[in-house]
Amino acid sequence: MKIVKLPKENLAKFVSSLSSFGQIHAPVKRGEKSLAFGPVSDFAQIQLNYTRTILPLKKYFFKPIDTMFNFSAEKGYELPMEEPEQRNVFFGVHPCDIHGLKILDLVFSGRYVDNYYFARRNNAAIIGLDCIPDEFCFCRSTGTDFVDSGFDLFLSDIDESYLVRVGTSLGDDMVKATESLFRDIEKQDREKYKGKSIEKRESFQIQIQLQDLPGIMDLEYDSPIWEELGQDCLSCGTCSMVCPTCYCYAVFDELDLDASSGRRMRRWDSCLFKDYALVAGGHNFRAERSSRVKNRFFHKQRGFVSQYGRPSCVGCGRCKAYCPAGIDIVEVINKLRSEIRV
Amino acid sequence: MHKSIVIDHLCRVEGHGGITVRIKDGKVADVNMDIFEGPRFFEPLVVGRSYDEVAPILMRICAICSASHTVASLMAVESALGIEVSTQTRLLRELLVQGGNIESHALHLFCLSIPDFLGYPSAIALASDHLQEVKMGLELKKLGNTIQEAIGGRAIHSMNAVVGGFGRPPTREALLDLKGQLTKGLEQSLAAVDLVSGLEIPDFCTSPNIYAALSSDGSGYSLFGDRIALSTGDTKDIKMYKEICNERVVAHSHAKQSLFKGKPFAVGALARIALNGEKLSGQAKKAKDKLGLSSLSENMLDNNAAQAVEMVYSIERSLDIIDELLREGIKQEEPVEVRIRAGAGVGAVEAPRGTLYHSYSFDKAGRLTEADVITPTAQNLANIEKDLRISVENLIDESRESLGPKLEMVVRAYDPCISCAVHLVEVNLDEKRISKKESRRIT
Amino acid sequence: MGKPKVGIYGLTGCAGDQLAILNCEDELLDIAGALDIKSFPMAMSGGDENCPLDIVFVDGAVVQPKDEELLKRLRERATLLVAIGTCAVWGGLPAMKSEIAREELKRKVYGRAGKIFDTTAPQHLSRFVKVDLSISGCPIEKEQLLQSVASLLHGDLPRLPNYAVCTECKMAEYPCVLLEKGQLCLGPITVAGCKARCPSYGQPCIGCRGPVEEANVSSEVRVLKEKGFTWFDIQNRLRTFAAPADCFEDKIFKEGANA
Amino acid sequence: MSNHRNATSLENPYLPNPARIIRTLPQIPDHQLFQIRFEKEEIAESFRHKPGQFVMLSVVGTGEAPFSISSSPTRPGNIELCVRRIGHVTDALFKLPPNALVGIRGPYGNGFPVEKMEGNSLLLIAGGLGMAPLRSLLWYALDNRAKFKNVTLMYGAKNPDDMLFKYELLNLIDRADVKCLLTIDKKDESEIWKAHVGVVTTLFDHVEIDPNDTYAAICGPEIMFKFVLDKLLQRNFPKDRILMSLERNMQCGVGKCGHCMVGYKYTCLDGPIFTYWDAINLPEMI
Ligand SMILES: Cc1cc2nc3c(=O)[nH]c(=O)nc-3n(C[C@H](O)[C@H](O)[C@H](O)COP(=O)(O)OP(=O)(O)OC[C@H]3O[C@@H](n4cnc5c(N)ncnc54)[C@H](O)[C@@H]3O)c2cc1C
Ligand code: SF4
Ligand code: SF4
Ligand code: SF4
Repeated sequence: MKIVKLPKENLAKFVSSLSSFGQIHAPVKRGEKSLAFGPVSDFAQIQLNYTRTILPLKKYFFKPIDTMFNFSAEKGYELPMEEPEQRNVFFGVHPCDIHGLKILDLVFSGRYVDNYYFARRNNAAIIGLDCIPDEFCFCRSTGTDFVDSGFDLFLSDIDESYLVRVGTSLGDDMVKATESLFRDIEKQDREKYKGKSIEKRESFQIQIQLQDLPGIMDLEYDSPIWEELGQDCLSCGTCSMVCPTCYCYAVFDELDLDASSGRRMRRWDSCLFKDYALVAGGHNFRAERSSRVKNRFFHKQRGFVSQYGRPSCVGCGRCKAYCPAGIDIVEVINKLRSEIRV
Repeated sequence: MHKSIVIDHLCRVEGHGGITVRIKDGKVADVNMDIFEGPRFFEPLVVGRSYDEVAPILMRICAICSASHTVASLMAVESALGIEVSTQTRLLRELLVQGGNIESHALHLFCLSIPDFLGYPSAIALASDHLQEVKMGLELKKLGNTIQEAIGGRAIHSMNAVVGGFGRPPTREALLDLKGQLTKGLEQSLAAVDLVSGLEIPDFCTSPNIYAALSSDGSGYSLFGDRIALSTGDTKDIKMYKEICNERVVAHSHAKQSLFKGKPFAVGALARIALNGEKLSGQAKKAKDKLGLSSLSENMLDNNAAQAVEMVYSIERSLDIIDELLREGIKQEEPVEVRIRAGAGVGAVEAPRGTLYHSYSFDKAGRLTEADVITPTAQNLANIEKDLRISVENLIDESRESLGPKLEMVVRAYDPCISCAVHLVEVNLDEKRISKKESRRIT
Repeated sequence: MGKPKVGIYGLTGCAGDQLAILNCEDELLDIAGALDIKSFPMAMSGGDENCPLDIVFVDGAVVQPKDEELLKRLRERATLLVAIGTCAVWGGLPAMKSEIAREELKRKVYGRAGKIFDTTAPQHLSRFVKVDLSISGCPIEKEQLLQSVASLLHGDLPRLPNYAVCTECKMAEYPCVLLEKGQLCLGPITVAGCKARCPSYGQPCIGCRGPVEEANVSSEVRVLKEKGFTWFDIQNRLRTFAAPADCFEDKIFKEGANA
Repeated sequence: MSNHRNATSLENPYLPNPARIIRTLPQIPDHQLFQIRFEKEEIAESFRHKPGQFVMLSVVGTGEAPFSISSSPTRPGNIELCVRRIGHVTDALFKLPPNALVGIRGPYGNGFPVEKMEGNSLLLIAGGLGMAPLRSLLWYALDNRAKFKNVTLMYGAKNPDDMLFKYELLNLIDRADVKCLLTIDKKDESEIWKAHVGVVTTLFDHVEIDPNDTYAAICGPEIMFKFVLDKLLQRNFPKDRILMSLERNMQCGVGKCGHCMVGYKYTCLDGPIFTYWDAINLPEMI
């Protein structure tokens, strides 16, 4: 992989130059303490030292609410006129979120390809940025604290400069476009990078064992933990909305007042919702809230492993940070494990 | 005056009301404006609530003037707790109230009154012959809602206006957008004035009225003020509002009635124009002159004309407010921090239908101990009965069928919160003139 | 298919939901064109008060015998009864609870003269009659209203959100007012549909749309207590808009008080 | 950038194809057989499915729902869906005028593993609406009769008026190449019912089955599953020779929306036909 160096004083210039590759989106302030990815016009808006945004990047590719196509009584179902997707450059994406996108790429591809997702995804450039974990992060445990693909450029802080890994030819074009801003890396840069890497590894406040979790989940299928969690969970859906790898959606038709034309829509759904596994006639395959909470954990940590060979949790800590009921994925996993030990 | 009356009051009367008229031996015996709306006991129910919960609850007394309730309530809370809000907040609140005024007046004029004068049962029926006029009315109404939504967060029951300020003040872009719409609306409001000037106003309910309205120290016409001015020449500080609104419970109504020195009085657009009309300027002043509202009107049916004038005023004033906000630069400021303390305070606003008072006391934990809300319609009820009586006397020879609608017209002119403004007239005439003592009650 | 015959009525409330219909200024004439509005006392005279109706929209709560009579008569006349607004769906503010008994309230407001008025414990419509569709909100959201009218015209019932305000709040990526500002927010147990209006202005959800199905009230109470709110304040907020709802019944309240 | 640059050129798997309801055949109360034909002739002609597969049917303005294809792939051209009226979409479907425009996409799901089943005997066990998918398999087997050993159908309904495809199936009773066992739960005095009486499981007394060269396909209400499984397991049926069709909430049909997930399988992609072995290994499957 091509690796170059960007002195920090050149960052603003470089980021501004990216606008020729598309609309720049980066983490900006949202409220007093929160952050969100949003369009930026001024480098000063960008929060470089952020930990997490409320929503992951999935909101751009797999929108919270989206029109799929139109319908009318006479013409049936029709795709709207295709507008060329805007080109976007996402600056400052953390490794866990890049992994999250890679997982969504898997889900939305396969035998049936979700064009809505990929039309936008294919017009997105990803510029990653390294980060320091906080008390919610556990991406080291999920193996998602580093990335080697899924970005066009990836910036790692090495004090006075950023070490820049070039992941794609588009990334290379971006570097080329402002070549004078970049420098070659030297020996001490490599050493710094390695040092920083160790520093990051050691700064994790949470460590959990996940490799053998699928088996443990099977063993603990009937654990009383699920019942306890079912009592706490509010079914508010927050965890699914903020999760970079929750991809469930519900489909509904929206009618115009003429009562004959309208749109088929989809919106983010959550397996924590009462209606999620409800079928016509009123049978609910997960009528108990506890079975729904269990499903979320099972799908992430057990089912996804069987399907795709890896858990779908990327350790971003969002569900833990934003759950109003304080349900903590790490604590749940630890509890499941310690029950085994007894 | 009934000394035994308790201090707490029922507030909202909009909804289900009626009129009962009894004529005995060719003479008017009883004229009652009845209110059957189910009581909601807002004031005692809100006792014990924390200071920040009061406005969200009490604004829901009324949907159509919720902006006025919101602002009056917040002002009362702030006055009780000694909170000084910023100039920006004051301007935004006024803008909110002006939005409410535009919406309410447009609704009343185009959906309720004009169809009345032109002999249609509803705006929808009116639209079949006068589509352009109805569309214009709806656009004006929408303009009022757009303002309330942009400033208050929602057209009905604002949630953005809170104690100490606003959750999130509107952006500069939002204000510029409003300005564009208001500029267009001004033209339409002038067209509305033309429309109203063409209406023939009957004079069967003409009689001298006492008018009351808030009076501000400033030079311009305003919907705010610290003093209450009456056409009798009396003035009071708003804190003394009870001296004007002596409320009494009447047997035929779920609403209480107000009397000033034992006499009924009127509040609302016509009262405001009567008392503060000279302060109007710009297009509103021209509109007032055009509609012949220069002298003190004795005909409550002129209230529709007054509303048309005020619609022009509210739009012009909104434009001024926006200009001032833009000039100063709109700040994304947080609401003023609240220091909880015990206290009492009154907030008063000229709502579309007249002066609205909210008066609260709080204990030292910031919990409400007492609330009193006097709505304009409650103040107008006695005057409505007076006008009804005059009308019946003037029209005593008319048949029940032609009398009924005219009496409805009188009630509706007061715009007493829409739902009770319409069709709940029970006309009980003398047995000699009607074989059976029948009554007509719709709803 | 002819135009459906429609009635729009109000019981006891602020009439905000009928007003919300009138507030669809851009669509009002289309709505009026698509429906055969037989009666809408708030906005038109001379309605037909006896004809059978295909759909009746009712706002407001039942707080007096008169309301109950009207409601039952409307139910008899109409094929579909649609409750509009939180008052109609959950009792709303007319059913707001406090420690004070209703008779006492009446005495406080009207003095001894209060004796002459008949009132009953305020309840939502479904306590008296079958409700075919509930559109909650204080007031209802225009979008949901239009969506519902479209579906009804199409011959279906609309599918309204059956999840919490939190979900919509997160979808729109508003900062959580509960976690970030420590406000007493009912978003987790309030039914969505307002696009999280209050949090969008940095304000807590006060539950104006009523509870979501299967609202986990005890967990919400626990969460709020952990955030430092007193039971007094939590209780007040819970029983503002939907006091008669089953999930706020006494048992939960006793639990909440003790928890 | 990601490596899926060309994905947009693929067609949209969510977009229904226009189709028309060319005929509706009422079956029993609230159940109808819909004969549907794609508007585009090339699709109508080229459409092929496996027994047990389903389509997503859209009613314009109401929504979409999954339905098993009831017709056999051996009789292409029209698709037949046997639908029970139970909710939004089905209700709207029943209200449609003749020749109405609907949307169809599919076929989806794995279907019955007919290649594997060939050369074996077939035991089809249906209850209620479960006959809908099994009818496809039944006619597939009868139209390819030489490829199978014994073909047996056991179908139970509450009473004769509740039996789907009643006349079609009654006609099979006299056929020699298929053993068609029909039963009703209880017989009314007034009824002229010549076939069996009793729950489906009682039909096991009338057949000889060699579990090692037979595939059993079960489709019906949950409680029926339980009793039928007991019978099959008593006869030492291998767990991977018992096939069952499962129902789940489906919003997309193509393995994206998540709703039909059981354990680590998608009912829409990996099912709806599962072996009993799959079922006991997937949490919450049955
Ligand atoms: C593989 C498969 C094959 C099937 N084959 C057949 C068949 O051959 N014949 C047959 O009759 N049936 C069949 N079914 C069942 C059929 O799909 C359902 O009966 C059908 O979905 C009913 O749709 P509905 O809209 O009429 O019912 P509804 O009950 O209105 O809705 C059906 C589904 O939509 C969801 N839903 C309901 N309300 C909402 C809401 N407010 N928001 C979002 N979602 C909502 C429910 O969760 C429910 O699962 C099959 C199902 C599957 C999975
Ligand atoms: S499950 Fe929680 S920690 Fe894991 S990826 Fe999703 S939101 Fe992040
Ligand atoms: S965020 Fe927490 S309370 Fe909300 S649904 Fe998820 S686990 Fe339940
Ligand atoms: S956020 Fe809550 S209180 Fe605010 S509008 Fe929505 S439901 Fe009502």
